[in-house]
Amino acid sequence: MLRFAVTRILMAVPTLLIVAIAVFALIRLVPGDPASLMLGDLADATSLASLRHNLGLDRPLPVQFAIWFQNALSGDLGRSITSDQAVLPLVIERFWVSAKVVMAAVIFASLVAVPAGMIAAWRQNSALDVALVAVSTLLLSVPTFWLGLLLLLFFGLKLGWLPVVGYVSFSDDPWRALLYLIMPVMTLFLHEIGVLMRMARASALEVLRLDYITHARAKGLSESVVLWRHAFKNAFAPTWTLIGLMLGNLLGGIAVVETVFTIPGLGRLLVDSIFARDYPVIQGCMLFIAVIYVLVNLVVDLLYPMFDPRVTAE
Amino acid sequence: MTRRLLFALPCALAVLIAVSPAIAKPLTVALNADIRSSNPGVNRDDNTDGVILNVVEGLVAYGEDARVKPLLAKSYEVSDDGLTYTFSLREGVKFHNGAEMTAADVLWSWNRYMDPKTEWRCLPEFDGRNRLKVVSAEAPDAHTFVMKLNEPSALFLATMARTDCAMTAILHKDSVKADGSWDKPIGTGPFIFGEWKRGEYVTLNPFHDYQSPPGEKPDGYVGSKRPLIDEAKFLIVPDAATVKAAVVGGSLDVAQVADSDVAELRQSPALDISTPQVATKHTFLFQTRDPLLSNVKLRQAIAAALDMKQIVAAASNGLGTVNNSAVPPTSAYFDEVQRQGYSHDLQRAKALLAEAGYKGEEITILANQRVAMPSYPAAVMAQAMMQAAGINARIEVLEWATQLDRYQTGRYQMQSFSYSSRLDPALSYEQFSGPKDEQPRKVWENPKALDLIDQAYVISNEEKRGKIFDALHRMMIEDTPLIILYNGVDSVAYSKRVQGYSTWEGKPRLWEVSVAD
Amino acid sequence: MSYSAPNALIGGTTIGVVAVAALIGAVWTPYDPLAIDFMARLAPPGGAHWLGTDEFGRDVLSRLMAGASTSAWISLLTVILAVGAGTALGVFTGFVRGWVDRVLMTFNDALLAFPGILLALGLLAVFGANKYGIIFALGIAYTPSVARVVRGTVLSLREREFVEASRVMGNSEIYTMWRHILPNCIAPLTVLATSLFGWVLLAESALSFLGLGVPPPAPTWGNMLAASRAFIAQAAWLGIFPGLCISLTLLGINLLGDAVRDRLDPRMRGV
Amino acid sequence: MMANDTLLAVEGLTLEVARAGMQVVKGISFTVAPGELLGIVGESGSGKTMAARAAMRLEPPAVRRVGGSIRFEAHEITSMPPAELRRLRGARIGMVFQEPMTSLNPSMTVGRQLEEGLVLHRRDLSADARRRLVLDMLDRVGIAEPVAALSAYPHQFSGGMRQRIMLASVMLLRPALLIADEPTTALDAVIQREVLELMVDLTRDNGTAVLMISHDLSMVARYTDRVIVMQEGAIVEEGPTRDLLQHPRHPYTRKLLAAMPRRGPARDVNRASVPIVEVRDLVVQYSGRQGFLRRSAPKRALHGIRLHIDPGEVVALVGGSGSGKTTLGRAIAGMIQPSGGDILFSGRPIDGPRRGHWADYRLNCQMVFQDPYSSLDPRMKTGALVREALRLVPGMSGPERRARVAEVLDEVGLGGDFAERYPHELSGGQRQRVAIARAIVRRPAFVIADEPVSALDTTVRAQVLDLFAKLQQRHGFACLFISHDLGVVEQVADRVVVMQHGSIVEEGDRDAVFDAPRHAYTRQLLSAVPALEATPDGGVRLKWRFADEPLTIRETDRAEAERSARPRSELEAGLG
Repeated sequence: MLRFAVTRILMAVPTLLIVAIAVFALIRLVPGDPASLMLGDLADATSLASLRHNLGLDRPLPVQFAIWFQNALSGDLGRSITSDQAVLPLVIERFWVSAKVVMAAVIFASLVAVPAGMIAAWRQNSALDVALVAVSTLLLSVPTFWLGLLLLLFFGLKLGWLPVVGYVSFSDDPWRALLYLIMPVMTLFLHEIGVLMRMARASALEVLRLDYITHARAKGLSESVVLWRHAFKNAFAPTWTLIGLMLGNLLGGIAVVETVFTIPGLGRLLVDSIFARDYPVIQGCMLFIAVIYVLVNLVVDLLYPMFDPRVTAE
Repeated sequence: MTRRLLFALPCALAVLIAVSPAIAKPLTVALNADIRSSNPGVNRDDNTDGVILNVVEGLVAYGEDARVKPLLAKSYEVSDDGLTYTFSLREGVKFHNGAEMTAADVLWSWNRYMDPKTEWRCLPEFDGRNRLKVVSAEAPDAHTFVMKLNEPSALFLATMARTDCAMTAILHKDSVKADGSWDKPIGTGPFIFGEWKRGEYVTLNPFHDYQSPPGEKPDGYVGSKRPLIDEAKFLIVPDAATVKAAVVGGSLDVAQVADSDVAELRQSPALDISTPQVATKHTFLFQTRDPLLSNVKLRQAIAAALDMKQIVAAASNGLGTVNNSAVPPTSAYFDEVQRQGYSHDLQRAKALLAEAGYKGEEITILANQRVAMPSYPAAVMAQAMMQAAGINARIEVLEWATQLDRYQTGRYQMQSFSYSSRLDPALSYEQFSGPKDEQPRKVWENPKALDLIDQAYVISNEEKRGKIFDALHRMMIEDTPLIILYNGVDSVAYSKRVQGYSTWEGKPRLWEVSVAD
Repeated sequence: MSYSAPNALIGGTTIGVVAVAALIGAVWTPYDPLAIDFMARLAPPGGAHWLGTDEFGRDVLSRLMAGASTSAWISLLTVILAVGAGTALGVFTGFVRGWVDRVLMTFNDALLAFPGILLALGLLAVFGANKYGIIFALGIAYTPSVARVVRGTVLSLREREFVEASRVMGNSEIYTMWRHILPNCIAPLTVLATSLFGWVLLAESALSFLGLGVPPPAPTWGNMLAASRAFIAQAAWLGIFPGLCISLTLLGINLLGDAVRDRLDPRMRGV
Repeated sequence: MMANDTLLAVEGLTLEVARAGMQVVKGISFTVAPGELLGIVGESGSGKTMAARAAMRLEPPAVRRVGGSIRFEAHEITSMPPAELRRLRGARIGMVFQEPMTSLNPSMTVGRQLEEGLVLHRRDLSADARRRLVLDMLDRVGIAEPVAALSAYPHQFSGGMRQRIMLASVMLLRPALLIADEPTTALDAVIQREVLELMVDLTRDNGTAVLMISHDLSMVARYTDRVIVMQEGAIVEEGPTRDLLQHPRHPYTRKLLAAMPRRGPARDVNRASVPIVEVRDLVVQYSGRQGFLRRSAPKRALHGIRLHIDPGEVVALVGGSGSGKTTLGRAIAGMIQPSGGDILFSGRPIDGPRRGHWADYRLNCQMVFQDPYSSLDPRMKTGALVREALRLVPGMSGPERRARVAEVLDEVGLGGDFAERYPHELSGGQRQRVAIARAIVRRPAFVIADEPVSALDTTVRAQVLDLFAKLQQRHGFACLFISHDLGVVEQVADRVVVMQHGSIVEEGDRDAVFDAPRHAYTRQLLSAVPALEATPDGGVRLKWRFADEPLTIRETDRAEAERSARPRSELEAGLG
């Protein structure tokens, strides 16, 4: 298993290299540069040139990349152009913020959606099934940012139950941190329920057709035992892969939700950096997201045999 | 199980809210983006300046009438040749660490700024790269500071006082670590730099030993500056809609809000709104080297086609007033001549178009959708009016960085653009005037105008300068290299529990502010 | 199976209505969707403007209709681009295998390793935020997923006996690919294209929301929704109608997608 | 009232597919006595599986019981409350399923699955006692290391082993009735015999009655006391096994019996001087799976095969799964690049694709695949499928091609509008006819048929085999006929080649191999299939050859061989 993990990580190296080069090239193709953005309308040629020189932007691109890459290899992703913070700690700090929201949302969504999907499949075509499928399809169809705005409007403004703005980290005040996280988590949660429930239902339908389910019934096991002991684990395996993919995608993709609820997460950092042309941060974020994606998928694959022992992680 | 869970969730929420503890609230001010650093005038933007100028102070600062007044200096004298400036420092002024401010600190600060390694943003203004050069700075005694220039300048003090230069703030040398790297600002301002949680907030604490400059009430960055609150917290909230919701909901005490929200927020019983004018200029730029727009008649036609009143009303949500002049209305130089602007005249516009030989060629207006800027709505209005006059106008909305790039390189026909605040008219004209060959971003390159601006840089006499600016204004209206629409409005909403709050030039001033409970 | 009929019906009707609205919107709208009426700013729904007006006094219904055609056009072209490029790439890599396949797939995986929205965000900045920039950016962003699916299908089809049969006949690989493998990719591609359409619609509005969508003044549902945020408390209709349009269209697409999948899934067909 | 000697009594049972309203079981009645071995025989669609499952109320949700009663011991199954029914299931009635790959839960250890029934139905047992029972039973069904097996997962066992575990799990509870639904259909003939004999032994020991459901009349005949024949949802004939076989009354029964493959007279094959196809020292090895850092050792699937096929001759290649017979067939067909040895066509070596002689060989060597559902492109019509084979035949005009296609389709019994149908509109037998038509439309000199009839029902299989023989006779192509079913081989082959573990273990004329096999493995294979002797009533008498041949294949080796022999591409596809 260790060998598998190492092999997988080594195999991801070319992928990450491509990500690094592509991001580097891409972001520099974009018009506008950080120096002129920092100076705004005041930029005269001299101050622009000196700022560009200070930021190392006047060197040829391959040289810039080589320097960045060399530093990146030793774990130094450089410093932010706009805030002068070291990129790696910045990215990691923002990552934890996003991770909290995403993990909470995905875990809650899994806890609700997977059983619901199983039950829907178990009672396929019943009114309950139709209702659950309808709800999940509906949830799937609402854009997250719109949902977020509606929640904000309702819980934050109309009812005044939840704080609408800001973010408190757990280390500062766990209680308030929780309050601030409820709405963003709920937004993602509602959306992911839709995705997961459909997946869980589909895979449960597959599994419930198989002989060993009938075999389990033929042993005299009750429906709940058949469902949870025999069907659940097997039906969960494909859903598990989806959860992994979802985590990977969400970690970089919740910029929109982070924007609505002003959470200082990784997605927001990336979007802001793109607007500010903060090259080191953009590169750092993208590389980090790619690494996380690779790692999440690795962990998913390593844990997969828990749900389906036929697949071995080797 | 599912049902129970679904039911439990709202209940849990309700409980959470009911027992949420009440916390003594600091004065909470919204920032739309994090500050860049705490290093004054080095790594900065408007937000950074706004926060940091509560913490540090310079020798001189702007008053509300755009005149430069002494702050840490008690007074200053200029030699007759206009080359030597002698500052007498106020006595008994303390740094946040308790040390008393002396001329040695001023000299240390100045030398630090002049060191290229510091990367002070205003260094080019004083090292000769932009003509003016400070040839020497000395501290003959503990309370006197002398600076010598290479040539007379009407703008030396005005530049020192610029907010983006962080007022050339005087810092204690412990602001810098032993290795020369920046630590944190130890200044003389009414507030002490507190905790900075990147991406989340910055807190400021009152400096109880603060020595306020004289005055009954705040006057720009001078006047009475007592810290009255226990704590101020700048909360970083990038999203405008969220800011609005939060200020209505009471989570924010002070927030800059979109002009479009002012009417609505005025309805809120818990809020006060102020909409002071600032010296930013919202404009339409023309590329005078564009084959089409190089024709002055066409530019004049466009100006005549625009109903500026309506544009300004729409773009500023009825808060702004038309001002076609580069001189801000608050300035002492703003006179009758400056009030003369363009007039909306569709017939004239059509006649001018015919004269210009315009045949329906497309004219593209670049705009961006930054929240704080009226770029986009102004462009939308202008497009509609130009079309009404028979001009084939099209809007291209760009991301700000891209538009800025086009501005820098001069690659555009027309853009809806905003200039940052310049209080002195000479500086204001300089923003958009200059030779395009060297500086493609410049808009106006009429040699006669450039010559006049040069004169305004050197001549200190107010009356003479006034004449120069009047002449410049007439030339600009005739040339129409750009259309200055109006000066920005800084709409601020603040909770009624906040007393004495006012922004100036878009910067939050926390002194003389108190909070009722 | 049992959902198929109502799914197809509801989904089809919804999409049909949207399609008709888009078609009409392309040629005629009650008002000019770009016409500014400063007097009728932020008029609530009802009266002369059925769905109210926006902050420039533009008619929301007209903008929704015009936006429908823009949004639909963007989604359609993006899907065509992504499916075309993805199929070409997937078939090619599934076909050549070996190191070319490995290199291309590594590249593909690299693209897959960032979320589509982020990739689009970067590409959009390069192509420029206009209609065609968005089509290119989103098209490229979604190509890797299509390529993966197609390659997977090609690889599994290659093992099917009818493909072997074609080889036994002496048919060339290219002929086999064209005649036997490609037509059998159509079913999974149809299902994918349906959901892709929904994703693109969502992505376009999310990009607008982040400030990088189709630039105004041309209306799309996404940028209408994005613009509405400033007025959410004051003029809720500005956000509710485009939001509803997006949600309903997605709902229709999802339902239709389910129906299509039920029809095309060979396991379902046998039942 | 129920007679004491009746365990299960089904009366007037009618089942229908709920949505379509189609009756799949039409009012059938039968009884099972305690300890009796009753077989139900029928082809697919006869309703036999539904009927058996209904006895435990385990019919799929889409199927509804619309009439009839099912009595088991003193209980009316149809109206029992679910909780009571569950007490009966497993404890009194057990069930063994067809597909060993899906009938055990893949994510649960064998131990837990075996124990589960005991925990539920034998509350009196301590954990230790349960474990002992389970271990004893595993030992009894022939699992080599019962203790290790407890913590193993089903996928670690071969199909035959899984079926033994399945039997163990059911028989642990000593049910009064065992319903065995095609328990060995998915297994090789030899293993089939092993498992069935184990099942009979176990049930006999416990006095358990068995309801055995199968499409394979000969298998049912070997083990049961009484047989029921079902056709299209109805029972057409019922009686003691021997009587029914020897004196069938119903025409359908006769048809079934007639469809059983039997040996015809040996043909004379012209032994030409040059064989049409010759294989010399053929070696196929799969490169090991390529790891990132190292490559595992290559697996050898064929160890130097020598084989020749004369023009017009039918050579059968037989062996169990993993014997390498399919690999050999694919190698000869040019689908696998051999790692060593030569393949000669008409005496000249074919040296892989794109060589001169290759094209000629490609035109003359065609193949019929096993699975008629996957061997036809679902998106092409029958006519186009057959016509495609003519695409590369030089010098044929369009009309000629059309005429040839029509002619061949006619030959295989698919004239008329069949050319315009898609594969999914055809039955399995019809599809296989299309596959045959496609193979012979070029008039090839050599056809490789890889298990061409093993996916077909008995009667259909007989028809297809007849057709194949007829076509072979008419067109005179040589044929390599790959099969695991010796019955079929006995009917079609001129010569038989037996393979095991990638080598040929025996080779000879059909009669010689069938009547006097030299190799033990051949004898084991033969012991699993009956020799038929026709009776005057249109029935048959079965004779079992080498029935006392010991079964000595170690399953674990087998499973290993199976896995290693699987081609790499398949592994890849499975992973992707």
